[in-house]
Amino acid sequence: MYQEVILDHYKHPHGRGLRDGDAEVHHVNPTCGDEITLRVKYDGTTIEDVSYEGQGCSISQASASVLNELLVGKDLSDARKIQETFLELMQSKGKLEPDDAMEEILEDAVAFAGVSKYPARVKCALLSWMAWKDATAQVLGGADAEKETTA
Amino acid sequence: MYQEVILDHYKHPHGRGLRDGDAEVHHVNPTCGDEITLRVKYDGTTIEDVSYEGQGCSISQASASVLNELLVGKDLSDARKIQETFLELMQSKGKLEPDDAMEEILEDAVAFAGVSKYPARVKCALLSWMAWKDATAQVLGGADAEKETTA
Amino acid sequence: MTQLPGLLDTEALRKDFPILDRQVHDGQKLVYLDNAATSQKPRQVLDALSEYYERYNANVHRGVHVLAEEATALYEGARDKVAEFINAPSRDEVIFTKNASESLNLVANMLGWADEPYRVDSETEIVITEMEHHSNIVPWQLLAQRTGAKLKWFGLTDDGRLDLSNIDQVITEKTKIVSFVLVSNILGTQNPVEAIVRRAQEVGALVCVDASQAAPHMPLDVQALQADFVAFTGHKMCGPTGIGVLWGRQELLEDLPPFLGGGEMIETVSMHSSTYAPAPHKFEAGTPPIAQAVGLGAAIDYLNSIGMDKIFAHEHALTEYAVKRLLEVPDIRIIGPTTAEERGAAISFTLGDIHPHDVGQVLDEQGIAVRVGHHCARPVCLRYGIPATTRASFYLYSTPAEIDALVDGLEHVRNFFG
Amino acid sequence: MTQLPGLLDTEALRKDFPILDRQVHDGQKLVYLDNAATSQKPRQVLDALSEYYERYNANVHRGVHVLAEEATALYEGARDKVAEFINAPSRDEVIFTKNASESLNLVANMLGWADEPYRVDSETEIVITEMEHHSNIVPWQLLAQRTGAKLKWFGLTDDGRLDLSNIDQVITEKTKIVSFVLVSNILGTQNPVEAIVRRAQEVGALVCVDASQAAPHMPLDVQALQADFVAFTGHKMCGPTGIGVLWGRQELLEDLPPFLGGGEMIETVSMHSSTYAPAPHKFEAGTPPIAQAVGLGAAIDYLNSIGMDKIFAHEHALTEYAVKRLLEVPDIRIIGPTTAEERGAAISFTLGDIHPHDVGQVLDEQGIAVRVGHHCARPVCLRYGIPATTRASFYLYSTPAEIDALVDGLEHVRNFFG
Ligand SMILES: Cc1ncc(COP(=O)(O)O)c(C=O)c1O
Ligand SMILES: Cc1ncc(COP(=O)(O)O)c(C=O)c1O
Repeated sequence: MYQEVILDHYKHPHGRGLRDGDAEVHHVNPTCGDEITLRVKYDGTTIEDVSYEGQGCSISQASASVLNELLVGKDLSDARKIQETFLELMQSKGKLEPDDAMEEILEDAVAFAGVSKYPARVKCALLSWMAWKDATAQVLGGADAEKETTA
Repeated sequence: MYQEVILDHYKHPHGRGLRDGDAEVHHVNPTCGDEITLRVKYDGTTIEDVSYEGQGCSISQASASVLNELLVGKDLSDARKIQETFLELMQSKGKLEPDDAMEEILEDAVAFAGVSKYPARVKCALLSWMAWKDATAQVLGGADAEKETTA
Repeated sequence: MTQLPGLLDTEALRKDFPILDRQVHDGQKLVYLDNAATSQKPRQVLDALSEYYERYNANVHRGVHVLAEEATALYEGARDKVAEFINAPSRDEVIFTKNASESLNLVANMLGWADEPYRVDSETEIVITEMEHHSNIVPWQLLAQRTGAKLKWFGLTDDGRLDLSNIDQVITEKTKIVSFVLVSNILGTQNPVEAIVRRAQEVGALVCVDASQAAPHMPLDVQALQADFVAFTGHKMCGPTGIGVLWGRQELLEDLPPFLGGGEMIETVSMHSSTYAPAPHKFEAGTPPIAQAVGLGAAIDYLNSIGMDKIFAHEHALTEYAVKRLLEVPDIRIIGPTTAEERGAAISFTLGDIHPHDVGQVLDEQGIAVRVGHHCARPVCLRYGIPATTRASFYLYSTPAEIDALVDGLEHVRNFFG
Repeated sequence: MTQLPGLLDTEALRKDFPILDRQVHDGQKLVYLDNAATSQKPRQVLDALSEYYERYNANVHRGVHVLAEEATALYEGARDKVAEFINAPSRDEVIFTKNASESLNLVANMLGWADEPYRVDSETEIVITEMEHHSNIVPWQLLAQRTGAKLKWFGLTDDGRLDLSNIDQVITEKTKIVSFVLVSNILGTQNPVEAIVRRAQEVGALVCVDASQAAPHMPLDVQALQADFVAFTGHKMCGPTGIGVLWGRQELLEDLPPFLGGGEMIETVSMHSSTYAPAPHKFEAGTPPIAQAVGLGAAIDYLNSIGMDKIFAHEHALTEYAVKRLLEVPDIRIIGPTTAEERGAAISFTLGDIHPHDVGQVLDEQGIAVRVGHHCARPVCLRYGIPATTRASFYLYSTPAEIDALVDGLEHVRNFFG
């Protein structure tokens, strides 16, 4: 499960640190204590920044780094598409072999495919993504407004 | 376990029915619903009568009949000896082979030796004996005065 | 050999149950007719238990090592099997307990500690019936004593059915919970769920169904029942001892407070306060009966492989035959319905004034295992003015020949004490 | 191979545990160091389970047929074995539960519903410690919430021991119950029972000892402990899942009210009221975990055949070796005592800032099973300012070679994330 890509993101995280934002959320994975504080900054529906700070395992750290790399600069609708695809992959219990289309959408995030085989770790990989979804809903409301829990 | 002697006592019980007495007790075996009402009549320390009525299985019925046969007319000290010997036999879990001395004391009651192998039935066999002990304590007090329970 | 329509191929099935080959009392073939007390276990279930311990044993949840993940998958897989078996809308509605008694106590305690609108207190009423197993009486008596609520119940008709004639007086606006048995373990009666549920819904009361004697013997569909809680127990349905189930409606399980506290049921704990995991985990404190859940899952696979409708048909045919044959025995009195309609495969009776203990003992000497006593339903004995009954109860491996053996055995009992 | 004084002949013993031969991740030999979560089961226990189901299975108590009598004798025989194992003054003081968590909840609930002098209410205080397992925290939090009693606790010293310096302020005349762990499952710490019991007795408080991590590993003598209740769990001591024990002093068990209501725990039931059987049955509602009790009895026979003092010596030697070897690993921080004195064989640690999940996962890839997380003792993690720990824990079949494998594995983890 520890793909090179994941280890790289873990050791050299993208965009780590808290910067100015439109909303801030704090999510915790109660089963292992992983935590993230995450801020989003929007320019209209364009994601200007996702900044974060937290503690946790390599999977949750690398996942936040990948999220930053993938989403910053994207339009919300594209970002949602990426988030949903990532969720689908993570919930696949290792049974989904990412195809070219998926690889194109997820880029580095396909490296997490192997993690989906480990139920105890899926929540780690999803922590920052759920936080992003939640923070986005706070800024832009809409269909995402229901409270998401990462528990 | 159903010795001829036991079946005989069951079908032709001795001294069944309630007659005049110095004390009356009512004992119940809650696990199977066997019940006995028993009266004792003393002439000094001589047992003049043990009368009883109740419902229950052949073992509890026959045991009451044997009790009546053995104890009526005896002096209390002899009766106690019989009661204690019977108790010992019933608690032996089938491991006690009655010897001549015991047979002499228990007479027909040795037929219950086989019952002691069946934990569920031991209480049936002891029901009337515990009731007698209790009733006697009420009349004569003394060492027997602690409440006995057949539960 | 007696042939009845609808029977299973018991000759083949019985090979799955090692204990049925046992001989007792120096060479008597075992005739096991005590299935309402507990069922025997097929090889498939014993193998699943051994395999679990020999290959996968670990504590469940939160482990990142292989064994912990495999054990968790097996344990949670058993939950999926139970959910499907009872047609639960969601697997998260299936709570593993240690037995049906714990399941029923869990419901009573949740309601005792609940907030409104569920809370049982001195202004409210609890309804049960006179044919309940002690495990569906005592928890409610305790709850009534401890909260001041009033305990009410439905009585019984002379032929062993619920007397619902006064249903509107028994279940009232004050009723918070109606808890009753689907199939009685002493009378065999199968109760009319719909009428009771309809009235309970009218007054906004919750409904708890004790399905301990139903789940092993007939298709069980919690959605069709329309109850709020359904309890049953593993050991009566080919599963191991030490495992029971409580199914509850999701909204209720979310709203109601926990019962036992400890590991597994928490979300986060500090010395000052704790929050709880979502159901079902909220109600599963401590290391669960892991191997036993796996064993119950294997039992469900086994039952499904035969088919619950086929099992029901088999037992129905046996019950019809048994009632007919038993009524041929002089002095017999069946306590409960005397036809096979709307009844399960447990038949209680008295035999003249021969005490059930004696009946049971003499049958046992012939290798025939029945249960005698009040069958944890003493109010039924009081109701019918008897100290106890003898009960024969059947399961998927029971045969007409065993019923014949019982009837012959009873003849012997009569002669013996005659 | 490393030779340490006091070790058991693990080469022979390991043959009794089929799972220890298992290979994981395509050919990695299993190194099972998660014994504090649950122990593995010897063949002897699995055989006892199978034999029970294949030959004796029946519901216990009140049966007059052979199987029921044999099953009852086996179940009650297991109670005798437990009583002897813990040196209980009477077998009637041994209550079978489903796990240690139920045992602890049972104590909390008995005291909540008790009459004076035991009753816990808003005038009274409950004392626990900061190193308790959630199963010895949450039941008391629930009791405190529901009765208004005040929950207090002993803190911890920096080296992982109980801080008893303020014992007279923590345990006061208002204290009704002091409940604490004998050996911590996260720190490994073995607590000084005597000092706590002495103070509790001074103020007339009851004492409950959570011996879940002691019973499997050292001789346990409830009389020597001088506690009022002792709880432990079968699955950690070579027994099956689904069985726990609560030992309680006879007078208390007589005086205290029942908890779960149902079959088996009653003396006589009518619709209007019920009376209860004497202990232990008063506290065992419903069909008990029969096979699991028999399995626990077999586990006790197995442990006795080795000798609890020998098991303790073995684990002590291993712990001494493990502490020494682990402290050689750079960046390691042991959370808990860093010597083998007054401690059990569970060792928690952190490794630099590598998250325990990652430590556990990379160890698992090498076949090494440890537990990571807060080990159901989150207040300990809060106390030491860490999110989680990695925990290695040993048992009678653990070897120095497995400790070497762990240390090598940790080196690999460091390089991997370095
Ligand atoms: C110290 C301690 N107490 C209580 C428990 C709870 O035991 P169980 O999960 O079997 O109820 C455990 C084990 O998880 C433990 O280690
Ligand atoms: C109708 C009914 N309810 C509840 C129970 C209790 O089941 P358990 O003893 O497994 O808790 C039984 C079985 O004894 C039963 O027959």
